[in-house]
Amino acid sequence: EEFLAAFQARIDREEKIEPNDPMPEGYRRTLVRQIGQHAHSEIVGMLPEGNWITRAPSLRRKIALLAKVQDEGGHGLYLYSAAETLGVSREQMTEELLSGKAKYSSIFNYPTLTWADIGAVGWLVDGAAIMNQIPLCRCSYGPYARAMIRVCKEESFHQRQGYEIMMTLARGSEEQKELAQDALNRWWWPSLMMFGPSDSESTNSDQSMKWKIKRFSNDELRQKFITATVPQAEFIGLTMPDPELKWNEAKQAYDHGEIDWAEFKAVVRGDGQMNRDRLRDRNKAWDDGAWVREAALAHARERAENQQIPQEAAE
Amino acid sequence: EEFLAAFQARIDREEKIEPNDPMPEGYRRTLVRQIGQHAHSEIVGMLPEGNWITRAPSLRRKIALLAKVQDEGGHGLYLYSAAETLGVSREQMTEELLSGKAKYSSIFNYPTLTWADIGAVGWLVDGAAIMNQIPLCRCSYGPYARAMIRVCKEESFHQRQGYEIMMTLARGSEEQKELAQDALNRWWWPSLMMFGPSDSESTNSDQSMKWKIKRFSNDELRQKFITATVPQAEFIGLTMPDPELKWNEAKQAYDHGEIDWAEFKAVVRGDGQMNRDRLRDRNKAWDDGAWVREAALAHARERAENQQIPQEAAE
Amino acid sequence: MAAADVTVPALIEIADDCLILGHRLSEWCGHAPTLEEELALANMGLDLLGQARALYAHIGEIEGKGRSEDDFAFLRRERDYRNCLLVERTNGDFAATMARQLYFSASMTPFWKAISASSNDEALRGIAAKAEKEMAYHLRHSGEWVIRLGDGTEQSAARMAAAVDELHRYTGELFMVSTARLAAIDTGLLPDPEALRAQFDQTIDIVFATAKLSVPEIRTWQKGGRDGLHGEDMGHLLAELQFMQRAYPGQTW
Amino acid sequence: MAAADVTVPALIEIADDCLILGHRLSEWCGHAPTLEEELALANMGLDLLGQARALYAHIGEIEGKGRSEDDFAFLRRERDYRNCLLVERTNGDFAATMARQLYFSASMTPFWKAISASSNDEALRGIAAKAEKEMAYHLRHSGEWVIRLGDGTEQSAARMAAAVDELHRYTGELFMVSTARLAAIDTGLLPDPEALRAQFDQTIDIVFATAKLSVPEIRTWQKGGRDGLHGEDMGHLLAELQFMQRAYPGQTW
Repeated sequence: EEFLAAFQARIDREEKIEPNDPMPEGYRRTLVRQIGQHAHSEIVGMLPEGNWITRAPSLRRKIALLAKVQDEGGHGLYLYSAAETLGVSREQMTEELLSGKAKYSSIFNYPTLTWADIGAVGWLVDGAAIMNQIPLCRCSYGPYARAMIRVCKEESFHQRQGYEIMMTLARGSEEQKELAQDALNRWWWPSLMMFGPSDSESTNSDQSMKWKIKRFSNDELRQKFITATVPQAEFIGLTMPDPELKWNEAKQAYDHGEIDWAEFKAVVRGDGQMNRDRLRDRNKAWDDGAWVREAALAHARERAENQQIPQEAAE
Repeated sequence: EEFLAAFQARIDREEKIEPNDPMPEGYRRTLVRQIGQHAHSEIVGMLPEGNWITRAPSLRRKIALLAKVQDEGGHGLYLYSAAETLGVSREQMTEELLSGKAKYSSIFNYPTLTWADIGAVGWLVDGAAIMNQIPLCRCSYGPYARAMIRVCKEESFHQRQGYEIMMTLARGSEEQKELAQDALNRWWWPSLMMFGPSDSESTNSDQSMKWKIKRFSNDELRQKFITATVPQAEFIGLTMPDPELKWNEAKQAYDHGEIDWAEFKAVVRGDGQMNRDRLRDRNKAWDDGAWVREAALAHARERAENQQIPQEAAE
Repeated sequence: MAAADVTVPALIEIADDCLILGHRLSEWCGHAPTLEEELALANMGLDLLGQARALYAHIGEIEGKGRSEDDFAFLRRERDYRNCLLVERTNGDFAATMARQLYFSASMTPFWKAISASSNDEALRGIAAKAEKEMAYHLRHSGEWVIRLGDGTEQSAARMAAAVDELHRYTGELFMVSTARLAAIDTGLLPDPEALRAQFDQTIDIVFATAKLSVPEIRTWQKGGRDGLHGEDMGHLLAELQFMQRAYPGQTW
Repeated sequence: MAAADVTVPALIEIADDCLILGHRLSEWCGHAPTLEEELALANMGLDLLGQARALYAHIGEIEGKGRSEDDFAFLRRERDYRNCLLVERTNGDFAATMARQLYFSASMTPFWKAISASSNDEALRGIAAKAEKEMAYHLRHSGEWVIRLGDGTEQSAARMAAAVDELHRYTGELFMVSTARLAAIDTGLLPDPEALRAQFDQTIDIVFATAKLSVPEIRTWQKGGRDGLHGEDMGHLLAELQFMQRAYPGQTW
């Protein structure tokens, strides 16, 4: 009807939709789901990398990794805030994550086994994330688009940092080079899966395209990622774990081997190696922290009622 | 009166007192306290050595250490059983340990800092324990004397094992030798304190002597220990951390430097480095295990009531 | 007897299972719910560490490159340990530890029995004869506890059910035939684990029935350990396990 | 500026405090009670690790033996780390972590301020000027939490009181003048910590009063770290911290 047409016209004019603007319920729901998943991914994503902070091999790397994981927490914060502008609270979204109802990026259900995985995650996982996220900086929903601009800037720094770790390893000792190659072998295919099912299988993405929440198809983004990443691997002398990968001059793109969609589906439905551990860890952190949150609330309530508490001490 | 005299006469004839024999309340109380402290020491003593099981430097040492700590648990068991013959339950004694009311040997309030400490503890701490315990094999109370025979046999094995660790280190690399010397420096004085205050300060030990619960004074046992241990240190080329230590031909014993009784008292009253941590760990194990003990009890009760549960499966 | 290139990788899997599970059990030391369990957990840990030692020594001999038991136990990279994922799982609560022990011993009892009866490796038959008895004790002990806890209080039943729900999905790997294993089965060194699976299932069925537990349906069995693809807990375990050998290389202890 | 044999051991104590406490804070990553605290704990960890890095680099330069920041951080023996016992204590619950942070930052804020004002080591004055601001933030942040928790719910008050009861006895070492420290005070490198103690006591008194906590009476202050005599948790921390450098010696990361 009329409202939908007018809304679509705004979208088509590339106008940003803002929190108080009227919007179709489907648009709101799609955004809430997508921003929520994105926020949850940042939060869960802290765990596999966090796993190596205490064992990072140098002070410089330790600091960079802790700062990176901290950035991810920060991204989670912006994104939860963006979702809050659509009327869902952070508590509500957290509850959905912890109960297993909400999804997060399946890539974080793989374990980080060696230090090289920290390089591979930065290079490939953040690299793939950026491919997904750069178009989102032009997303039709203003708060999300603005959050993504900030996120993308930091992610691209993380991606370069990850690549730099891989380069250091690839140019290091024989053993370090093996670590790097092994990490690439394990993370390459899951990274390709980050773009989601093939366009032929993907549901619900036409409407997202029309609403300019999404601007490229899964396969298009995957291709962009491959095109950007293959030369980077070659440059540092690592081999892609896909014998069918080759440049197709006609397509001006890489042909690649078949993705193991059965594995993808198993991980999505909860059967990956780390799905349960990730949720267990998030739930434990949340449950262990309950008394802290309650105390902070009780204290704030009491302080609001009781103005004679010295401000300088309590602030 | 008559009973006490008759009891003393039995003691003087070196007759063993058995659980159902009449005995003076003071005799019973002294034994309960002493056996309880001894049992608690075995249990708490599992912690400092347990600290190195996961980091033992070879499979052989890992197995020997785990077996040793297991033996200590076993000694705890015999000793609690011996105390039970005097009418105090293991629960009651455990409660006294966990609440901090009962004492245990203060030596276990020092931390094990390096692998060499495992050698030093075996050599010195078990060595000192044996000196205390050998006379207890002839203790007037039968169940305690019999438990001690078994304990002493195993302790003496542990002592040799500890000495062998020290010997291996002392004959190893320069760095290993330093580890051994450092451990000796740290454990020597606390080991001497294990015999308790000087005879001139020691209370209540006359009555224990008369009842043949104790057969040598603290200082006598300490001297025996020094006399046995100094040549062992010399043999492997380690230096005793006591410049005043020297053989006194007239006394046929070693003179030694002043023991830091202030430190001893601080540790006894709870201010040693590890007192709180030890009690915290024991309490945590006990509290964490409460549901297991309850379930075992509930199951046993139900099984007793309900004979149709298949025996082969439940046994 | 099979050639070293068959025997070594096949036995490494088993030795690593024993080492890692023995290490996990040893972590309980000083923290068990009763004094009797302190002794029992240490006992089981000692059995497994002893089996690991015997196996590594045997492997080293067959390999003939002068690697000692400690070289195998302490000086490999994480990706070179071939233990199954089940044994590296953190201890969790006492229910999880007992469930893990039940699963492992229910698979290893028939395994060692078959080896002691018919492996073509005489030394291995000797190791197996001893290990079979030890694992039968572990099975009895852990089975009793799974029953006690499963059929104990409401809380213990819930914890036991959670442990089973958590760990059952790792039991498939106990019977997975890796490339290394396949070659060893072909040469007659090791029994086909698939043939032993029926006994395992039967044991679990009996214990669970008595314990009032149900056997979970598993959509996806977890695996990876036999390819050196471990979970995130493994690296932390190795940081402790290897600490001395890494910090003080090449010394005698 | 003081000679290397004065400066190096004196600054190592401080650098090790920063390293070990920074490491402890980094262990919270992914486990904090709120997302805001994830960021704050990481921030504080980063500040401390950054201070450690700057100090080790400076120490290495003064020492002139070519030891890098990583040689100091990763490749010493436990007995050679000179951090105080307070910073190596395990995180415990959030109350214990915040109490530890309050104690540490309440001692370091005036410490760095005094150095930035009057140390005779110019580079150290530069490090101090930055660290002073950072520690003031830690003090504000942890002080707020100690107040919130001490004067929050019954449970949080009990936990905060337990944390104080547990950790207060480690604060004496923050002001202990070790032999290394004494020499550095004499040469004008470092301020006399005893002179800073009054400020610490005052800060703690104010925070505790607002938090409805009482300052414990301590019979025996715990110490040992400045002589390399650590607690049992330290070795496990080092097993993790040093893992990569020990397992892969001499490589560039």
